[in-house]
Amino acid sequence: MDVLYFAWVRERIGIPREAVETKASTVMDLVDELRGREERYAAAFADISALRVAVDQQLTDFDTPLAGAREVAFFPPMTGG
Amino acid sequence: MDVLYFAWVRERIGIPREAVETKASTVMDLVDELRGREERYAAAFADISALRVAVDQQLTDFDTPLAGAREVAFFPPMTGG
Amino acid sequence: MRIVVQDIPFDFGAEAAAFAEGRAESGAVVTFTGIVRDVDGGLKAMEIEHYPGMTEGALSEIAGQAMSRWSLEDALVIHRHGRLEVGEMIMMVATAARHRKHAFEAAEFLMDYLKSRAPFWKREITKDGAEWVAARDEDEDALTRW
Amino acid sequence: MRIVVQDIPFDFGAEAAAFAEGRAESGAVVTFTGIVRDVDGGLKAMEIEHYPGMTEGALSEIAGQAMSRWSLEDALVIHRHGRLEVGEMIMMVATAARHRKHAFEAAEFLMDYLKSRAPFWKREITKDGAEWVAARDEDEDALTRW
Repeated sequence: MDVLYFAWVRERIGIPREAVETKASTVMDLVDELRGREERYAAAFADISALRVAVDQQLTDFDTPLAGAREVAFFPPMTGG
Repeated sequence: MDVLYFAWVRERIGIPREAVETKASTVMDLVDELRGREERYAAAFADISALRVAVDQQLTDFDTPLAGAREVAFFPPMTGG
Repeated sequence: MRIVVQDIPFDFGAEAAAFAEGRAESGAVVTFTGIVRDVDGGLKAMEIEHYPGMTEGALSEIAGQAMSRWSLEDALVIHRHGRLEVGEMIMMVATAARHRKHAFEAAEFLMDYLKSRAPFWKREITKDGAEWVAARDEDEDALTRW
Repeated sequence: MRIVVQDIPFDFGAEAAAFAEGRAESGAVVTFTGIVRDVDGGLKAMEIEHYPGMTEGALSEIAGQAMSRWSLEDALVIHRHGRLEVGEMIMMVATAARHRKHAFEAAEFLMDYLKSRAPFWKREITKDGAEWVAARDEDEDALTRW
């Protein structure tokens, strides 16, 4: 599964994307896995109320199941326009 | 005093403007004077709820005094834009 | 603030671009353009009569109100009169403000007031003749919002 | 309906004119343009990051919703990414509808959703460094109107 990071999430983790081998069943499970990896992930995911998530390029919630998902992206609230 | 007519008021009365000698003290008094002139004026001013009036190029009401006024205009509700 | 009343066409793209150019203090520019619409396929043209002198004054007063009420950086009103063909632009307004909500509201205010308080009268020319457009109650009602 | 996401500048005047050209079925065209605003005189530039692929999809979905909800004749969204200087145009939307109220509402809807639901992130570059722009509560709150 491809995991993508944008804006300050990308900066905090240090990479824009990576391939992740995971059996996480929901976005939240994936977040918990990533948090356990290294301090930079724990820092990026410290407060998920400050984060948004898209699964296969659709904005969604953290309790979304990951079955069949190819791409998960984490980023702060959008500020376009 | 110059009296101006626009849109269907102009068409009904048949002229765009005319000089009127009057001692009318309000717009409504002027309307009553004009109504008494000829049928075409009576027709144009039959229903003043369908008319608007401007005194010296300021939109106003029919009970406005005419003291000092140089120009009075009668027309239907506006439809610009 | 700029008010233009003319019988010749105006260049919407050029006017919009010039209005928005270099607005580093504003952030938000809204334009509205009104076009002669072929209501039921029967419209040949539109004729617009106005009240020279009062028209410019009324538009300036309306635009001035919008400027102060929404602290606009600038406002533009262009309105044509005379004969217009189907598809031609009748008028445009533009507003420049710091925040988009203000630019939108000010533009809507300008349109609502212009419709019911500026001395223009439209006549539709169809194959059956010419008819003055009646004012719509909803246009008068729109003013109550402000 | 047209969605454009690009790093190069766009020609607002030409886009607005082309969008409004010959809209004999619409009558009402509204445009909104967002410009890099020099908030306190200290901004050097703006950098906009986006999520290629998702951006186009999200904008298409938002514009499609506006099209059907207000029976628009057409809608346009252009949004830049990359580095923008003060005074440059960040984005524009345009809507064409039969009545002005619909054109205004649809443009405001597009802006409100684009702000909070399309994957763009702005970073302000000042002499003191770079800082990500925080989402404003009022932008999220604006969605409740729809």
